[in-house]
Amino acid sequence: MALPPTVPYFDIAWDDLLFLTFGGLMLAAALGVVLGRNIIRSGLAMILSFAALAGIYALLGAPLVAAAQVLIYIGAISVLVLFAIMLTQSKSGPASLVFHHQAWAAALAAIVLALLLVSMVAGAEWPRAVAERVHTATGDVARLLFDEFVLPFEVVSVLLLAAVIGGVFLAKREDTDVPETEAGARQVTLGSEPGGASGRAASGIASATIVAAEDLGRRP
Amino acid sequence: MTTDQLLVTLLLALPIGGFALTALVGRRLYQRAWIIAVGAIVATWLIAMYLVYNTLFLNAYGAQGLHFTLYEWIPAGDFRIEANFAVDNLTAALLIVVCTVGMLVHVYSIGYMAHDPGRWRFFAYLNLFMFSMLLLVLADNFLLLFAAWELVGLSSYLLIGFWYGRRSAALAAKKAFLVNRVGDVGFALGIMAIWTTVGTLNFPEVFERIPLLAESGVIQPWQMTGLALLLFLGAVGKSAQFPLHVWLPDAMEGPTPVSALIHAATMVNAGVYMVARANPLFVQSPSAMWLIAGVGIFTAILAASIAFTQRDIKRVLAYSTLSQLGYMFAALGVGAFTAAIFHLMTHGFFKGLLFLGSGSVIHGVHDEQDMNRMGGLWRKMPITHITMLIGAIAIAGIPPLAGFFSKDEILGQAWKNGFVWVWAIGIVVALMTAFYMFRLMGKTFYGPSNVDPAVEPRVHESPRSMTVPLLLLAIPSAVLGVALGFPIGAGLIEQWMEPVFEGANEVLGRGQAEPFQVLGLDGFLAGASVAVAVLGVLAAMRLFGFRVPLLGLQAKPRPAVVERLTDRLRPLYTGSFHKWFFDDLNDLIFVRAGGLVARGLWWFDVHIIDGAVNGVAGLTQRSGRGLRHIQTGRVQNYALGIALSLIVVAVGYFVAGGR
Amino acid sequence: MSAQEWLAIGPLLAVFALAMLAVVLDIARPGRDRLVTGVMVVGLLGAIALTGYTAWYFGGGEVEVFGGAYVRDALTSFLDLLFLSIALLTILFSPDYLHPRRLPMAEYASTLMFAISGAMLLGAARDLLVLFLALELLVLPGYMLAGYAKRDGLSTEGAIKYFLLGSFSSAIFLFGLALVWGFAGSTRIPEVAAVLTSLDGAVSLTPALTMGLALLTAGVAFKIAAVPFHYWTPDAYQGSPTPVTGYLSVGPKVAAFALILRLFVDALAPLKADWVPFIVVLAALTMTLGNLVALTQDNIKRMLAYSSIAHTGYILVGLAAYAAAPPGSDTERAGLEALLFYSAAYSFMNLGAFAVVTALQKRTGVTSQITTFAGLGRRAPLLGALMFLFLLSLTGIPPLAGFWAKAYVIIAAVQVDSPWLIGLAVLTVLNAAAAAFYYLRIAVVMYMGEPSEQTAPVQVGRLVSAGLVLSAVATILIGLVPGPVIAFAQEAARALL
Amino acid sequence: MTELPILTLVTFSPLIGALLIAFIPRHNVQLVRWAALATALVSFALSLALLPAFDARQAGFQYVEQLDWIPAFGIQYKLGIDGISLVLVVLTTTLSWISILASFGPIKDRVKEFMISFLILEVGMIGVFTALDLFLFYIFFEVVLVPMYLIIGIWGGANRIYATIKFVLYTLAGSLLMLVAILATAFAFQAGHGGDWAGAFDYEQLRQFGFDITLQLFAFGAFFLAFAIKVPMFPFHTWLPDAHVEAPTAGSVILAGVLLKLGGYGFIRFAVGMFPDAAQSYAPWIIGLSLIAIIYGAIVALVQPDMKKLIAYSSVSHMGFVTLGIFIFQQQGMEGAILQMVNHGIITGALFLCVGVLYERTHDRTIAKMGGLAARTPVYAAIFGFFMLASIGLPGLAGFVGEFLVFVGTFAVSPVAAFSATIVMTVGAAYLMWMYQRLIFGEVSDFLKGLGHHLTDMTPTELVTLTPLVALTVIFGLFPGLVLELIHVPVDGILLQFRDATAGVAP
Amino acid sequence: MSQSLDAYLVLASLLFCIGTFGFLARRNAIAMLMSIELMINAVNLVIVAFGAFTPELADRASVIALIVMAVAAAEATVGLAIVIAIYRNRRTPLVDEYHSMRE
Repeated sequence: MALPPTVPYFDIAWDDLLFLTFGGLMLAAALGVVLGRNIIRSGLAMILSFAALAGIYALLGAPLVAAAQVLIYIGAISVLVLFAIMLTQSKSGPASLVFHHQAWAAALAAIVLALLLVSMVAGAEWPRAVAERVHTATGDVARLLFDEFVLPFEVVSVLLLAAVIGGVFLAKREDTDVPETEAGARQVTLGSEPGGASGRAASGIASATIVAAEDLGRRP
Repeated sequence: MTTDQLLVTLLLALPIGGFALTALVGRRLYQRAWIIAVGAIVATWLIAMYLVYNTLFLNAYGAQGLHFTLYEWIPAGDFRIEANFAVDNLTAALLIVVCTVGMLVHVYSIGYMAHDPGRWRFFAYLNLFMFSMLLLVLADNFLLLFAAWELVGLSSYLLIGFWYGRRSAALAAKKAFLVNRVGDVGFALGIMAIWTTVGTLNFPEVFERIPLLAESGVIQPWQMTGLALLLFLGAVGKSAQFPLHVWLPDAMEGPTPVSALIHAATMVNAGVYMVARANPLFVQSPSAMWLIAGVGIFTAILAASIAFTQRDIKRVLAYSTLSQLGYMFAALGVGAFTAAIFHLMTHGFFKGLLFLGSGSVIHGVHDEQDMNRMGGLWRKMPITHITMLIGAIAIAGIPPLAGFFSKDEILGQAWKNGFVWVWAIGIVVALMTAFYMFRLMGKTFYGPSNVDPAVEPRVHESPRSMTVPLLLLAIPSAVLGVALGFPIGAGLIEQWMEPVFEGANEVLGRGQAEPFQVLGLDGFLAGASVAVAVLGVLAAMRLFGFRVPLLGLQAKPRPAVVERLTDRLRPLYTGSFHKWFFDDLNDLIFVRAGGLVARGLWWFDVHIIDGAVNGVAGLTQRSGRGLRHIQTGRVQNYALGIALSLIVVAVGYFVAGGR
Repeated sequence: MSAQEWLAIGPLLAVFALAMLAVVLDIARPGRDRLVTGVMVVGLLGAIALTGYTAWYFGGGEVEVFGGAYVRDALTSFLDLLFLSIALLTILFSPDYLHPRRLPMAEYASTLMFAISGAMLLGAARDLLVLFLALELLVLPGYMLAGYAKRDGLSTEGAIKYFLLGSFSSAIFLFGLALVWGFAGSTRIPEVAAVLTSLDGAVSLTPALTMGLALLTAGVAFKIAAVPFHYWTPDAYQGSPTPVTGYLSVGPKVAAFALILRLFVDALAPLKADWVPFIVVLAALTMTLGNLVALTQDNIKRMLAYSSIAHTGYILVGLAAYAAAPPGSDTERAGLEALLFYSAAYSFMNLGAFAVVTALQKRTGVTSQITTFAGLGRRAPLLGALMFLFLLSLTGIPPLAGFWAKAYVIIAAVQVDSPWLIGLAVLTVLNAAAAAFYYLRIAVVMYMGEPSEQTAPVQVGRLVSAGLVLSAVATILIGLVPGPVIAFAQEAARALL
Repeated sequence: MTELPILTLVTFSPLIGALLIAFIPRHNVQLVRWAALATALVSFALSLALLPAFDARQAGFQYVEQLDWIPAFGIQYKLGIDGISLVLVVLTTTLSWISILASFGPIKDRVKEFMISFLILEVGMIGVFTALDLFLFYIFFEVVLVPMYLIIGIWGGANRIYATIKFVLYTLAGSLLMLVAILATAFAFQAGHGGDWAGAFDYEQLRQFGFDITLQLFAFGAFFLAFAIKVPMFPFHTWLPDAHVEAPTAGSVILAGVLLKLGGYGFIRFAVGMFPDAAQSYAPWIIGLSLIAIIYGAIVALVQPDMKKLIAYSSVSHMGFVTLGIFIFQQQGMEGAILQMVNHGIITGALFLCVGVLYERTHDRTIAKMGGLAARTPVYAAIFGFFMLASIGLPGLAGFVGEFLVFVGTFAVSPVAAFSATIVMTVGAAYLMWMYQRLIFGEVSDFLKGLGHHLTDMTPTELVTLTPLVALTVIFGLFPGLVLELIHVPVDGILLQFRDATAGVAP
Repeated sequence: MSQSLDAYLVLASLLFCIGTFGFLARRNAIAMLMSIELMINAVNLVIVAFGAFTPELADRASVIALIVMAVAAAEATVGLAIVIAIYRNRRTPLVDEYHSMRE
C-alpha cells in the first residue's frame, strides 16, 4: 500500500509531519523536564524527550543511532537517573525548592542564547552540506569504528573503566561512615529518606551503574 | 721643597699635630694638658715671625710672595684643586696678629683654664682653631680658603660649646655655626660662580684674569656685582655683619680666651681679610663696594647702639667688636683697603687685650659677668686695670694709641673718597664707642663695689700666666698705631700693603697718597675724630665715674642721672637693651615659622605622599575584598555567570568579527 | 602497527597499564597501599625514562599513529614528560595525606593515572573527537579525585560543584566542536586547518563559525579557569584533599593548555586574528582578578587557588603573544615557547607549595588556614625554607624558575609590535608586584610570626621529602640553567608551527 | 679563560661562606658569627686584590669574564668592572664586614639565619656592581630584595612587617617594570640584528646600539622608576624612613650604605648609558625632583623625633645630590655624584652604627629622651660628632668634596638649580646639629640617668667597627683623588657618549 | 522542511537552550544533571543532522554520536556517584545549599 506523497488535507510531506511531531514532542517534553515541579515527572518527561529524539534520528536516516538512543538513554541512563531521584527525594516540593531565585535571569539568558544560536543557524552556510539528505549504511559504520575511529573507540572504553572504578569508590558505602570535615560541613536535612535506606540504595545504584556502563562499553 | 716651603707647611702641621696629639693623649696629661698645645703654638709663632720678617722686612719673596703647592687635593676633570699656599705681605700682616694673639691666648689659657676638668679638650680645640686660621690666611685658592673658612667655623662651634653641659652654650654654638653657614652658602656659590666664569680658583690666576674678563665683557657688570656680593655674603657671616651679626654676642658663652682669640682678634677678621684678598674682584663692581660700605657702617652704628646698654661685660665687648668690624667693612667699601687691614691689626691687639682683661676680671670675681655686680676693682686688680685702660683708650681713638691711627685713616679715606655719609655716621660711632667703653671701665673698675659680698674678700689679681699676656698685648695696643701708621698716610703699613692693593687702587683711580696736611682737610678730620672721642670719654666719665691714679683725678658715678636719662629715652633704651629685637625676629621667622613649615611638610609626607602609597595598597585590598563576593558559593550563580560570559563572548565575536 | 608506532604510543600505554595495575594489585593484595605506591613510583619513573627515550629516538621528527589521530612530536614529548612528572610528584605527596585519613591508595592511583593518560592524550591528539574524549578522560577522574575524601563535606561539595560546572562547560565545548566539525567536514585537525586556511580571509568568519568559536572559547576558558569562567576553581581547590588540589592546580590546567595548543593553535590558527582579542581580555581579567582576590584570602588552599588563576592569566599572555604576532614569525613561536616554559616552571613550584601544605596536614585536623604556618620557620626550618623558596619562585624572584617563566612571557609579549601586548606585559608586572604581597604574607607568618598554640613537631615522610626535594631542585635548576628547558620548549613550539 | 676568575670569586665568595655556615650547628652561635666575619673579610680582601692590577686610565671594562648562559636569548654570565664599579664593590665589601661585626652584639636570636641572609645580600649587592649582562644585573638586583626582606622582617623593630612588605612591594613594582624594559630593549636589539639574539643583553653591545626615541622614552621611564625608588627620589621615598626605623642596625647600615647606591649606579650605568636621548628629555624633570628631594628631605628631617627617621630623611636629601649630579650631565657633577655615593655610604653607614650603639644601651631612639651624653660617654660623643660633621659636609672630611663637586657642576649648567640646592647647606647642618645638641649636650636626661651603669661608653668591638670608617672619612676628605682617579675615565666615557648621542637632538 | 539542515539545527539549538535554562534554574542536583543530558542530546542531534546532510560525514556522524552517548553515560555515572556521596554528607540534593565554601 502506497501512502500518498503528502499528508491528506494538510498538504505537507509525511516526513515533515513526522519531523514536526517528533520535534514538538521533544521540545515539549524537554520543557517538561526543566519546568516540572515533580522531579519524578521530570525524569519521565526526559525519557519521552529522548524517545522523540530517537524518532528524529530515525527520520534523519541514522537507524543505528536511533537504536542506541533507545538502549542507552532510555534503557540505562534514564533508569539510573530515576534511581537517583528516588534515592534523594521522593516528594515534589514547592516552587521555591525547585527553582533558584535567579530563574528569571536564567530564562533571560537562555532566551538570548537561543536567539543567538537561531540567528546563527539562519544565516549559516555550511560549505560541505548538500540540500538532500544522505543515508547511512550501518556496515560502513562498523568498518569506520575499527579503522578511522579505532583510537576514540579504545579511549571510550578506558573512559568508562575509569568512570566505573571511581564511581564505585565514591558511591560505595563504608562502615566507618564518620564525617570528617575540615570546617564542619553543614548538615541540612530536607529529604525524607532516612540515612540507612539511602545508604543501601546507594550501593544499588552503584551496581546498576556498573552494569549499565559495562553494557555500554560492549555495545557499540 | 725649599726650607721656606717646609716652614709654611710646618706652620700648618704644628697646630694640627698638636691638636691630634692633645686629643689623643691630652687626657692622660692631667694638669699639664696644655704642654703640647702651647709648645706647638710657640713654635708656630717663632716660624711665623721668621716668615713675617722675611716677607715684610727683607722682601725675600718678591712682590708676589711665596707660592707653592703641597699636593693635588681634588682632581675632577677640569676642576683641579690643589692644596697650595702663599705668603705675601697681606698674609704676613695677618700672621702677625693671628700668631701673636693666638700664642698669648694659649699662654693666658694655662692659667684661666687651670681648674677646668676638660682643659685638654680646650687646648686641643685651640690648636685646631690655630690650624684652621693659619690655613685660612695661607690658602692660595678660593676652595682651600673656603675649607679653612668652614674649619674655623667648626673650631668656633667647638669652643663656644665647650661647656656643653650649659644649654645656653650648646645653643650659642649651634647658632654660631648655622648663621655662619648661611654666609657660607653665599661664599660657596660665589666660588662656583668664579670657577664657572673664570675657570680656575687659584688666587693669582683669578685676580689676573678678572679685570681682563670684565673689560672684555665676558663677565657682565651685573654678573660681577652678583659674584662680589655672593663672596661678600660669606664675609658678612664670618665677620658678623648685619644681618648675620646675631651669632657673635651669643658666642660669648664660650670661655673668655676663646672670645678674645676667635671672636675679637682673628676669626671675625676673616671676612675683612677675604674681601681685601679678593680686592681686584670687588673693585670691578662699584655698586657692590657701595653696599659693602653701607652694610659696614650700618653695622657699626647698630652694634654701638646696642653696646650702650648691655650689662654683661663680654657682651659690651662683643658689640664693640661688631662695631669695629663694621668700620673695617666701611673702609673696604670706600676703597680704603690699607686702612681696613691697619684697623684689623690694631683692633686685633687691643680687642684681644680687652677681652683677656675682661677674662681676668671675670676670673677675679669668680665667674661673674654682670657689670652691675662689679665696681671698684682697680685697686684689687691693678695690672688688669691698667692694661684694660690702655685698651679702652686705644679703642676710643685717643691719640697716640693704636686705635686713633687706624680709625682716623678709615674716616679720612671715607671723606676723601666721596663717602661723606660714611664719614658722618662713622664719626657718630666714634663718639658712641668712646662713651660705652668708658661706661664699661667705670662700671667695672671705678665707683663703689657691687661685688657679691661673699666673693668680695676673695677678689684677687690673676696669676702670672694671665697678666703677662695682658702686658704683652698692651704694648702693641699702645704703640702699633705709631709704628705702622706714622707718618699718617705714608707709614709702614702703606708700604707693606702697597703691592697688594696696587691694582685695586689703579682701578679706583687713586694715585700716590698725598702727604698728610695738618692744617688742611686731614687735620680737620683728625681733629674731629679726636674731639668726638674725647667728648664721649668725658661724658662717660661724668656719668659712671673715673679715676686717674697718678694725677689723683676722680669722679663718682651718678646713677641717678643715668636713671633719668634712660627714663627719658625709654623706647630707645628698651630697643637697645633688647638688641633691637633681632633675635626675636629670627626666632619668629626661622625657628617658629620654619618649624611650622617643616611640620607641615612632614604632615604632607606622611599623609599625602605616603597616604597615596598606602591608599593604592588599601584600594587594591578593598577591591579584592569586593571581588570576593562574586564567589557566592552557589553553583547556579556560577553557572549563570558562565552563561552570561558565554553570551558576552558570542556577541563579542559577532561584533568584532562581523564581516 | 609498526614498532615505531608502538614506541610512539608507548608512554600512553604505560600509564594506562599503570592505571589498571593499581586496581589489579588492590584486588590481588587488598589494602597494600605502600605496595601500590611503590609500583606507581617505579612505573612512573619507567614511563618517564621511556618518554625520554622516545623523545631522543624521534628527535625533532614526528610520527603519526592511528591514521593521524595521534601524533608524537616534540610537543607531545614535552607535555608527556611534564604530565608524568606531575603524576610522579602527586603520587609522592599523596600517601601522607591519604593514609591518616584511611583513604585507599589503589583507586586513587588508578584514577589519577587515568586522568594523566587523558592529559597525555590531549597533548598528542590531532583529531577533534579524540580531543574531546581525552578531555573527558582528563576531567572525569578529576571530579572523582576532588571528591575523593568522600566523608569530608567540603571535598564532596567541591566535587559536585566542579562536576556540574565541568559537565556544563563540556556540553558547551562539545557544541562548539560539533559546529566546527560540521563546517570543516572532518575531525582531523590538519584537514580542519586546511579548510579554514582555504577560506578567503575576508569572509573567514561565517556566523556558524563565529558561534562555534565562541562556544569553544568559553569551553576552554572554563577548563583553564580563566576569568570569568573561573568560578569552580576556588571551591574545588579548597575542598579537595590537599594533594589533589596540588594536582588539580597544575595537571588539568596544563592539559587544558595542551588542548588549546592542539585546538586553537593547530586547528584554529587561521582564525587567530579573530580570537586574539578575547585572549588578551581574558588574560588581563584573569591575572588581575586572581591576584586581587588572593590578597584577601585566609585559607592557603583557597589563596593558592586564586593565585593559580592569576598564573593562568600570565600563561595566557604567552598565548596572546602568539596569537597577536604575524603568522610565521619568530615572535609567534616565542609566545608558544613562553606558554610551555611557564607551564613547566609553574607545575613544579606550585606543586611544591601544595606539597608543603600536604606535609603539614599529615596530622589530621590541621586546617588550611594561613595561621597554620605560624612560626614554621622555627618549628621546621627546612620545610619553611622550601615553602619560602616556592613562594619566591611564584612571586617571580630571580634566579628561580618562576622568574624565568614571567620573563619569558614578557619577552614574548614585548616582541609583538602592539600596544595591547605591551600593555599586557605591564599589567603582568604590576600584578606580579601585587601578588608579592600575599606570597610574602605567608613568609611573614612563617618567619616573623610566633608559633600558634598547636605547635606539634612536624614530621615529614620520606616520600614527601623526596617529592619536595625534586620540586625544589627543579625550581632551582630551571632557574639557574633554564637553557635545556628553553631548548626543549623551542623544539616543541617548532613542532606545532 | 685561563686566568683566575677573580670577579666571580669576589662576587660569590660570601655565598660559599653562607653555604658553609649552613652546616654549622645552630647552637654554636659564636662559631657562626666568626665564620661570617671571616667570610666577609675574605671577600673584602679579594675585592682589595682587584686594586693593584686595575688600570685606571684604561677605558672600558676590566677583569671581564664571559660565558654563555642561555644562548637561546644571548643571555650571558658576564662580569666586568670599571672604576665606578670597583669603587662601589670595595665600598660594599667594606661595609659588609663592618656590619657583620656590628651585629655580633645586637643580633642574639637566629644568628645563623641572619648571617646567611646577610652574606647572600652581599652577593646580590656585589653582583649588581659587577654584572655586565642586563639580565644578570636584573637578577642580582632582585636577589638583594629577599635577604633584606628577611633582615628587616625578622630582626626588625615593632612595626617591621609593615615596613618590610612596603619595602619589597615598592621596590618590586619598580624593578619589574624595568624587567619589561630590559626585555623590550633586548628585543629591539635582536630585531635590529636580523633576529640574532647574540649580545641582546650585553651591556657593552647595547650601549653601542642606538635605540629609537620612543623605545628609549618608554624604557628609560621604566628604568627610572626602578632606580628612583631605590635611590629613593622624591616622591618615591616613603618606604625608606619606615624601613630604616624598623631595620636592625646592620640592616640600616647596608640599606643606607649600599642599597641606595644600587639606584644611583643603575642611573649612571644603565639609564644614562643606554638611553642618552631619553635621559636628555627627562633630565629637567629629574633635576627638579632631585632639588625637591634635597630641600624637602632636609626640611622634613628637621622635625623628626626619631634618630633613625631623621637620618633616613637626611639620606633622601643626600641622595638627591647624587641624582642631581648625574642628570646635569657635566663632568664635575657626575664625578661628584659618584663620590657622594661612596661618601654617603661611609658616613651615613657610620651614623646608623652610632645610632645602633646608643640603641643597644637604651633600647630607644627618641631624641627627646636623650641628653647630656657627652658627659657620660665622651668617646661616643666624639665619634658621633665626627660623623655628624662629616655628614654636614665639613671640608676636609669625606662629605664635602662630593657635595661641592655636584654644586659646581650644577652651577655651571644652571645657577638657579645650584642656588636652590645650596640652601641645604644650612638646613642640613641645622637638623643634624640640632639632633646632636639634644642628644649629646646639655644635662644628662632623666631617662639616661635611669639607665645607670648600663649606659657605658663604646666597647672595643664598636670601636673596631667605627674606626675604619673614621679613617676612610678623613682619607677620602683629604685625598678624594683616590676615588676620582678611578672614576674619571668611565665618567668621561659616559659623558662623551652622551654628547655624541644627543648632539643631533635639540634639547 | 525536514529536508533542511537548518530546521534540525534550530531544533537542536532550542533543545540546547532549554537544557541551559534547566541547568541554571533548577536547584536539584539531579535535575541539573538531566538538563545537561538534554544539552548533550542537542549536540548529538546537531552531529547526526550534519551527517545527514553532508556526504563525507554521513557514516562518521553516527559513530561520533554513539561515542558521545558513551561519554554521556560515563559522565552520568560519575555525576550520580558524586551526588550520592554528597547526599550522604548533606542530606539534601539541593545544590545551592552547598555553600560552605565561598568568597
